[in-house]
Amino acid sequence: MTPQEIAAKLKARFGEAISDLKEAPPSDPFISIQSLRVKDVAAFLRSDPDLEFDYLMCLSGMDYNNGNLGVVYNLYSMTKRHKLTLRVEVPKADPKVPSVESIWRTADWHEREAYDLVGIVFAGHPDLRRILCPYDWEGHPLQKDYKVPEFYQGMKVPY
Amino acid sequence: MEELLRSFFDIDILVFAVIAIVPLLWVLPYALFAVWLERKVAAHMQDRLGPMRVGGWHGWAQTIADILKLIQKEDIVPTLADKKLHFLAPLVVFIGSYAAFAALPFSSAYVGSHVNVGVFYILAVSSLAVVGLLMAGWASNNKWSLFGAMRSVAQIISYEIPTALAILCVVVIAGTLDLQEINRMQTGWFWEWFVFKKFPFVFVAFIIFFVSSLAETNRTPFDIPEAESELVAGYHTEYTGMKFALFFLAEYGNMFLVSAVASSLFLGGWNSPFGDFMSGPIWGVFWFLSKGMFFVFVQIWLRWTLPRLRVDQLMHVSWKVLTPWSFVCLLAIGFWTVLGG
Amino acid sequence: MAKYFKDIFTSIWTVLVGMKITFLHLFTPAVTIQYPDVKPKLPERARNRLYVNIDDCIGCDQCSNACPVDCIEIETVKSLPTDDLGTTSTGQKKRLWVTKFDIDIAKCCYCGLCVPPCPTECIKMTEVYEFSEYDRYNLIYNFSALTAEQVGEVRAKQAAYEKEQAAKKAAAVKPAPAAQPRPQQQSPGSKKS
Amino acid sequence: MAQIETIESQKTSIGKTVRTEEMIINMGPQHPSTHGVLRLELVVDGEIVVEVIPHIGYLHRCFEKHAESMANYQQVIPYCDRLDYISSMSMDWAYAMAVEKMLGIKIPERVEYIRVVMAELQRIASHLIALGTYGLDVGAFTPFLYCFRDRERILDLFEMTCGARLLYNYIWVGGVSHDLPPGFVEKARDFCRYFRPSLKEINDLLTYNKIFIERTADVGILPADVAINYACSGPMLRASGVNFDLRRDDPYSVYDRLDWEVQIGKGDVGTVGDCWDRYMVRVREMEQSAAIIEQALEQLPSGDVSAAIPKRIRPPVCDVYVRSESPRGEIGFYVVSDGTGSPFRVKARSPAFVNLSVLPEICKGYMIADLVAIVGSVDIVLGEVDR
Repeated sequence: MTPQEIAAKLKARFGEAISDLKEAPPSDPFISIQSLRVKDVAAFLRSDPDLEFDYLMCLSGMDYNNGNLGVVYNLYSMTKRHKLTLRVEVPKADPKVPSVESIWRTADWHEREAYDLVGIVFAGHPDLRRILCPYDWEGHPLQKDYKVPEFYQGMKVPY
Repeated sequence: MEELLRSFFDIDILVFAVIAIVPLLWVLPYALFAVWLERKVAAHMQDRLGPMRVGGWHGWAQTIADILKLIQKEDIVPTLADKKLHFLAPLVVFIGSYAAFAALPFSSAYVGSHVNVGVFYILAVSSLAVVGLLMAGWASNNKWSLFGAMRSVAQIISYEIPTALAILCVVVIAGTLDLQEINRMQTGWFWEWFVFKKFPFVFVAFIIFFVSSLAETNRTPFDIPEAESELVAGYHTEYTGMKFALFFLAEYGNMFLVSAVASSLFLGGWNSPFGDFMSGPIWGVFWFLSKGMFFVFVQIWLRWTLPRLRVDQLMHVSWKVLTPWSFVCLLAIGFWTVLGG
Repeated sequence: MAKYFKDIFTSIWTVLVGMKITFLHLFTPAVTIQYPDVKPKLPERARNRLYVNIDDCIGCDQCSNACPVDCIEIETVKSLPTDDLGTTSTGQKKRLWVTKFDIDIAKCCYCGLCVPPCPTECIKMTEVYEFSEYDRYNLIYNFSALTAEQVGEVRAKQAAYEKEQAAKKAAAVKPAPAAQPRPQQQSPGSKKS
Repeated sequence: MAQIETIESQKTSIGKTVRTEEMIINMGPQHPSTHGVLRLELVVDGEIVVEVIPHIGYLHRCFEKHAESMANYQQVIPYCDRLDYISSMSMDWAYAMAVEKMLGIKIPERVEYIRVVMAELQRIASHLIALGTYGLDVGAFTPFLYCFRDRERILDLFEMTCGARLLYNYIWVGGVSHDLPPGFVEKARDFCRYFRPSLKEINDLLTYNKIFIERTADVGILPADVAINYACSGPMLRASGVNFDLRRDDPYSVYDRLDWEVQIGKGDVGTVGDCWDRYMVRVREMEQSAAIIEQALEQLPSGDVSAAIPKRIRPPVCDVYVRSESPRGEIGFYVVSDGTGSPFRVKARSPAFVNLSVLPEICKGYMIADLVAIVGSVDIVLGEVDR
């Protein structure tokens, strides 16, 4: 299916919760979703027999530097061989996005990484710990206003 | 040899001390040479050169430098280790390996202790090492070491059985447990050796003995007690310096021990393969050592060829392959001996 | 049961096959070399230690900008119109005193990104790969041809010239802001230790 | 807390006095067979692994943060080299393709072929390391050095092309840094000719060794649906029987003009998706790569290699996700541009990171020795897992 058809199908199902397909080459065409409906949309995309997005290629946390954090989902279907990009934006003050870990297990580590580096809180994730930074690291390094701490456990950080 | 020495000294203790020192004079240089050989053989099998620097010709002094380094090293004992056991373990392991040399017939004229149950003694004493390995693993207070020790105990005890049965095959033919006597029975051309008697049963017993002796010395493919990629270094992970060197020495000593037992039991020991040609007590030492070294080489060769078995597969090989087949051999040889004479 | 015997047979057979291979390799010549005694010939394009031909450097700072790890530090002082710094071998006229050209080779990642931007091809990667040091500060290479005194001299001259120019300007127009003084940091020689 | 509860629930008691309990044992970050600084927390019942909890991040170098702070897009490439330092070429290529897609530039044909040759040589080199270290994991030392011996030849080819042996910085945005040196084509062909018998020797020594088969067959079975659910990729996915290769199914560059076959696990000696299959897929892929190299060298057009390299890279405001097949699987770069000269966000979807996340799923119930074999068969490079 082309992205347009997928978008139409999604629009028919979820209505206002999702935006229209946005196309601006060279960008990949993408659909924005309301953050609270992420899990529903994901479950639909995964289970709908016409869509069958069974392969979550990539899940990236973003800091848009406009007070919003975001998550970008790059989906692929092994059976139907089509792609889709989803975007979610949440305010930095309350960066809560439902976890899709139960839909694509691969999201487990991706979400932990996005939590660790960007600071997005994935609601419903079974084990939301830091994954790349030390467990007691403070702050989320990929946020645009992140300041590197001077000391970590008594050690000077910018060596 | 005992008589010869007695003509020099009149004191028993001195005579026995001299006799006891002789194997040590062989074990130490042999271990250094075997380590060097292991490294060179490994290197050349892998298209490398190996140690080339120390001592000039092909790095022959490398292992001497290594042992000097090990002697100088600090002896580190983990804080929470059981200090006494940690100290005792390498000694027990080394004693177990070294004591067995006493009954090895190096030549028709020399055997450390002429006991008439030589084979039995060697089997019994070399199992002492198990205690040392378990002590080492337990005393280190390291979970990986403990794993190594547990594996090694399980392994050595299970492989004792096929080893003993394979030895029994020879004992049935020879009718004695005296190694010197067994050697004497194989005098003559190489077809007099036991390995070619009652073909193929003794030959199979020989293979079984060799394979299980690999396991007893913790060599690849049965090196799971010290499996480097799994257990880091197994029971000797927490050992440094001279204590580590003792483990090392014991391992290489054991390698020679089992090779020597194999050659004594199956391949004529100190007998020349060519009848009277190059035979006699002095040549006997040569034949004995070179047969032993050949099997040491085969052990090294196997180590750099094969992957390692898993614990359960190791047990499988012992209990389901080697033990039944050694029973078959023993029975067949027994019947043959009784019926065929 | 057939599997049992087949397994024993394949085990013995594959072990023998393996032993044959390793045994034959025992007699093949080694592929390794005795390194410090025998050295491999590096290809022409080998990327190792950086070298700067400071005579050709015009102080354009392009290599420093291209460096992803910021291991090149360049400081320059404008020459006076009366000074003649000569030309590079490519025929470009030099206009800047290169008072500092430090490469911290310990930081260098040998990516080679600094080489193509150089307009006079004076920075290049050489074949030298043995340059370990006991002291990390010895790995900061000073390429500047000027000594500490010369740098001071050049700076003083430049400052005096700027002052003069500023005074001229002030005289010509009105009070103008004083010429911005060059930061008098430590001279490049001081890091040499 | 969740871990402790599982341990409690799995405690078994036999009789009143003798009670066995699980042991928690720490494997890594300094362990010979965790391929770097992976740390695994194992809950073991004797030698049986009850649970595996991977801890990563010991090699975290803030690649993504570094990429954002670079002055231009070109400077990110040396950092990409260091992601998967075993297959730098593939990393560079994936990143370069992402930036090229944003810029919308056309790549000269010769460059595409050179890139294919390099990437496939790199694939062989990388798989050789995977094979060698896998032999090491199961206790065979010698194949490791044979693999390294052959890999050295590839590194020599790379060195004569771009001057570096490990971190190449060869594939640039819009082109490659150097054209092929004279004599490269012959040497590459020689290598392919030399490589096939050499691979057969490694096969005889290790692959078909009965002990090796016993150690790896039916161990760490990864079913196809689990593999897709965990988004495994590369040999890991193909060994589970999923016939999927980005070079064929999401074609990029000139792979569609070359004739080769995707290799999948067939379960020759065990179950589909076991460790031996993962190993064997790599062996067969190396043969295919050699064929690709020979074809690409045959078709290699002449031309300029630096024609399309832009002086200043300033993509429009856009974001792209570009993926390609690295030796470990799908390497994807999600690059966001805000219209300035330096990237706004670079996210690397590293294959080993994703492949490793399936480890707790496939390790349960095997022995510690099997765990080593399974970790080895995933073929992780911690530089890429931790970024």
